[in-house]
Amino acid sequence: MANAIKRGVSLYSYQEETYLQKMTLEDVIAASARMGALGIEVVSEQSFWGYPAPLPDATYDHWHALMDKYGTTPVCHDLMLDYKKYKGRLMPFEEQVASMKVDIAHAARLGCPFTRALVSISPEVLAAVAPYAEEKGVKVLIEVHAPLHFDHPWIQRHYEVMEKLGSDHLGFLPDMGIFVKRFPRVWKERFIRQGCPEKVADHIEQAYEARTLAEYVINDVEKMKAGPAAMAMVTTLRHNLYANPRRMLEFMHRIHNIHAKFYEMTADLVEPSIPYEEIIPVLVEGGYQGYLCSEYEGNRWVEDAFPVDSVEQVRRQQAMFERLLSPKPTAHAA
Amino acid sequence: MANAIKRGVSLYSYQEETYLQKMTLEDVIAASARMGALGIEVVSEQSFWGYPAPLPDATYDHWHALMDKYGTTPVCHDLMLDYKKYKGRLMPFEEQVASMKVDIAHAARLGCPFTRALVSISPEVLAAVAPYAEEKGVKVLIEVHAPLHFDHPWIQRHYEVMEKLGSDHLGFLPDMGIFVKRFPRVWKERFIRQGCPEKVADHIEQAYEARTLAEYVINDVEKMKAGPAAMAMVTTLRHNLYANPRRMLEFMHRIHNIHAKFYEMTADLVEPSIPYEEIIPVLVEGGYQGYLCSEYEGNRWVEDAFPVDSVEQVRRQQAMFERLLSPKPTAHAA
Amino acid sequence: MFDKYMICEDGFRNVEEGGQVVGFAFGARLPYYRGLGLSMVEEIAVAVDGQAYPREAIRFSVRGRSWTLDEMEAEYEDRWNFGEVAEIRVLTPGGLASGAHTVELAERLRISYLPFEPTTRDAKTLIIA
Amino acid sequence: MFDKYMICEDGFRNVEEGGQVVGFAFGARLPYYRGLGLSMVEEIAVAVDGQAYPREAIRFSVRGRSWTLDEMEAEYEDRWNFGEVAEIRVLTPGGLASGAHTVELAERLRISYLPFEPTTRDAKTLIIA
Ligand SMILES: [Mn+2]
Ligand SMILES: [Mn+2]
Repeated sequence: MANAIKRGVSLYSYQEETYLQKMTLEDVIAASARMGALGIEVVSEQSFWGYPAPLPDATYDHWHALMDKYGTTPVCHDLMLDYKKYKGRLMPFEEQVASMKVDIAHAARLGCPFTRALVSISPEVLAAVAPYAEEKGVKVLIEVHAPLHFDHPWIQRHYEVMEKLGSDHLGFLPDMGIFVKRFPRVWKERFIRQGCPEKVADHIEQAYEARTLAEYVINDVEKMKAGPAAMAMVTTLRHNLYANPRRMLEFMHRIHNIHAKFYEMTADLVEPSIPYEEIIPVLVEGGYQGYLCSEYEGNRWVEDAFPVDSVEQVRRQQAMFERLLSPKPTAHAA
Repeated sequence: MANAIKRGVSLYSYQEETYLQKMTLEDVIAASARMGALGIEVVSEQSFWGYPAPLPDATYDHWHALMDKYGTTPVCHDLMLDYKKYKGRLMPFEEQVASMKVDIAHAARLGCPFTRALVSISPEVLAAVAPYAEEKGVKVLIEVHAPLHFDHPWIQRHYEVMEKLGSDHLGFLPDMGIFVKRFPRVWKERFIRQGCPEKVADHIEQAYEARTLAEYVINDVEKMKAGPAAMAMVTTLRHNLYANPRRMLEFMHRIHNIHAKFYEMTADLVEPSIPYEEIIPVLVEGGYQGYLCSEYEGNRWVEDAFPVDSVEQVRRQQAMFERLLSPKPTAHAA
Repeated sequence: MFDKYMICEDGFRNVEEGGQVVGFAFGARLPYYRGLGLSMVEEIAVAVDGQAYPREAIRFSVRGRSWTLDEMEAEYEDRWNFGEVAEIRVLTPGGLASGAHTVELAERLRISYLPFEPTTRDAKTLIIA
Repeated sequence: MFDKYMICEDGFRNVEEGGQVVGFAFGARLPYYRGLGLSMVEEIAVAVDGQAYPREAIRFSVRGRSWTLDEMEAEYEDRWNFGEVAEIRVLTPGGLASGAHTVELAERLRISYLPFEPTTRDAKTLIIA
């Protein structure tokens, strides 16, 4: 089936190398371009030192020069609204709106058509910034992230507000971490290294795959008295889920960007926990034409014991996407 | 819009009067018939002393005589599979299957086309009893109850197993408690009586209505150090939700009975927390032709301070249903 | 639910056997919307005037049969029916003095569909004649 | 994440002022995938060889500016950038003895989208020359 889905990457994927200053902004963009991940998403507080303080013009010039040099396209700036900036009180509404506007203007200067907003931002703040977002040509996208999903009451509330407002500059950015079908192997292995008995880890993994209610599994494991690592492992069941990918279909008119979350890509190009081979056909069916931005989040699960190689991990996911996005040859009997 | 939805009641609604032996089985059936709630659902362990031990023939004869006398129709037997009967180990699979078969045979003897199964029953046990259910002409319906909802991974798993098996004798029984749109007043008032400060209770009520994520509200209230009743009130947010009633539409072919859960019916015939005026049109749209069985669960919220009058509460809900189910006159401008 | 009905107002009395007061008794119900097989009653705890009695001192009876709490956990046939008043007997030589006492009752039930075992409590002031 | 990078291997030293050893210092990073405004750093707790130092003894510096933890909570402009090595100074007259020490660091951050304030810890054995 033909499709217009494009490949991109969130530079979040290279957080390990960026944090340790092993790779520069140019290095990670160059690496992405080499893999054919030509859409670039950026967590600006990670990639631009000092942001959200005003950045020098040179920073923007450098960004655009990199895009030209590597043939990449700006896709999305991930914003973080720090509404708990002041201890003991929430940031006033107008200040929240002003903070969002800084991000929208920054996204526009980067050339990003989208900015990612976190789900905890209030629908009223989003509504208040929608006119500015339209003016700047930037769509503000709420990230639908585990443990939420498209049917969660809070996401429904966001949707109702968007529909009522009627703005096409508000929308959603689903994070594919809402489709964790099998317990990630790298999580399990880390909990075992931290002291979770293997048998208990197996039990939790199987219960997750059987989609047993989290509270039952937690209760089981509490009774096993298997220690804090076992409890830490089992309580991840409260915050992770396999939602139904088909749920995205009815929101497709508001889905403009996607975080292709992954925890591990094996050498034979498989993500053992998130079934992209089931997710991508749904996106194709829904006529999705945006980017699938790789979002590697495995480093925190292996960093205690293994070297992190974010570039290789992203490369593998991109190779998987290349295969899954290719038009399938018509089947002929041999 | 014309519809074929029928009115019924679960005798669970009269649990207070039954427990205290203030009303007999005949009394509650007679009261239901008087309200026009002609479909009768029964929690057999509540209404038939000794059940699931074998009941004398006279019990079944009496039941059918009551149905004849009051013009009522048996709808559903609510089963409880006690798979934790043995301390420290689960009931063996074959014994679970045998236990379910006792319930299915009992439902058949009562003349109930349906038996309600709890969500915690494993899909494999359901699959194993499906042939017997077909033989007995009884459909086994998993109750979709808060905090679950139709998009929960565990319900999806049940659905997948049903579809794969292809049996039309397995299905769902949604409990309308998955559509709690506003925090029930009777809950709030009880928590206030137990010592929750009114301001805190107002905050929780408003946060629920805004569908704020439970964990945020819980964290807020923890910081208020408002005592155990406040914590008890706020943690109800983890287990209650307003799911989207439209989600039922795609499962309508497997929905055969409904628990019309309610916590309070006011004197002017309103359920302040569950919006039946939004739910019923969805059922009509989906072509639902089964019963709406009143399920009053307010007694536990008022019993500490007020007399319980289950019959009056059910009567009010039935009167509301009568209005909501009547064909609407075509609107004409005056 | 039904918390306030767990301890019955009637039936609070000293129990005599062979001319000796061997303990006291009162009526009790389940705080639950159905009956429950006896093997799923994990604990029945009684305290009077703040003094808790040991598990071994408790006897549970319905319809003329009686169990210790340990025996009850291995009873897979009989049930505590919905709303049924059981007799809870507490073995304590001499029983209780005449007059008013604060009776506290806690019942812990193993309910298959719950991921934990809930304990429900009631307390009442009752009088030994 | 980045827990093991919180305490930097380099930069552990005694601090002299006016010829007196007034404390010790080491480099530290945020255990977070982005930078954070200083007002959202709720706690930086240091213990050496099992001995915890009081909050008042801690000083935080980046790019030549320095704050107490209380001052930091009221600093709404400056930030601790992603991966940036700050200097944590602990005021304790005489500093630490030469040799190996076990340094423990805990950072508690107020992150707007989290319903709780996470504390992340690191511990390393470092040497005072
Ligand atoms: Mn994401
Ligand atoms: Mn129900």
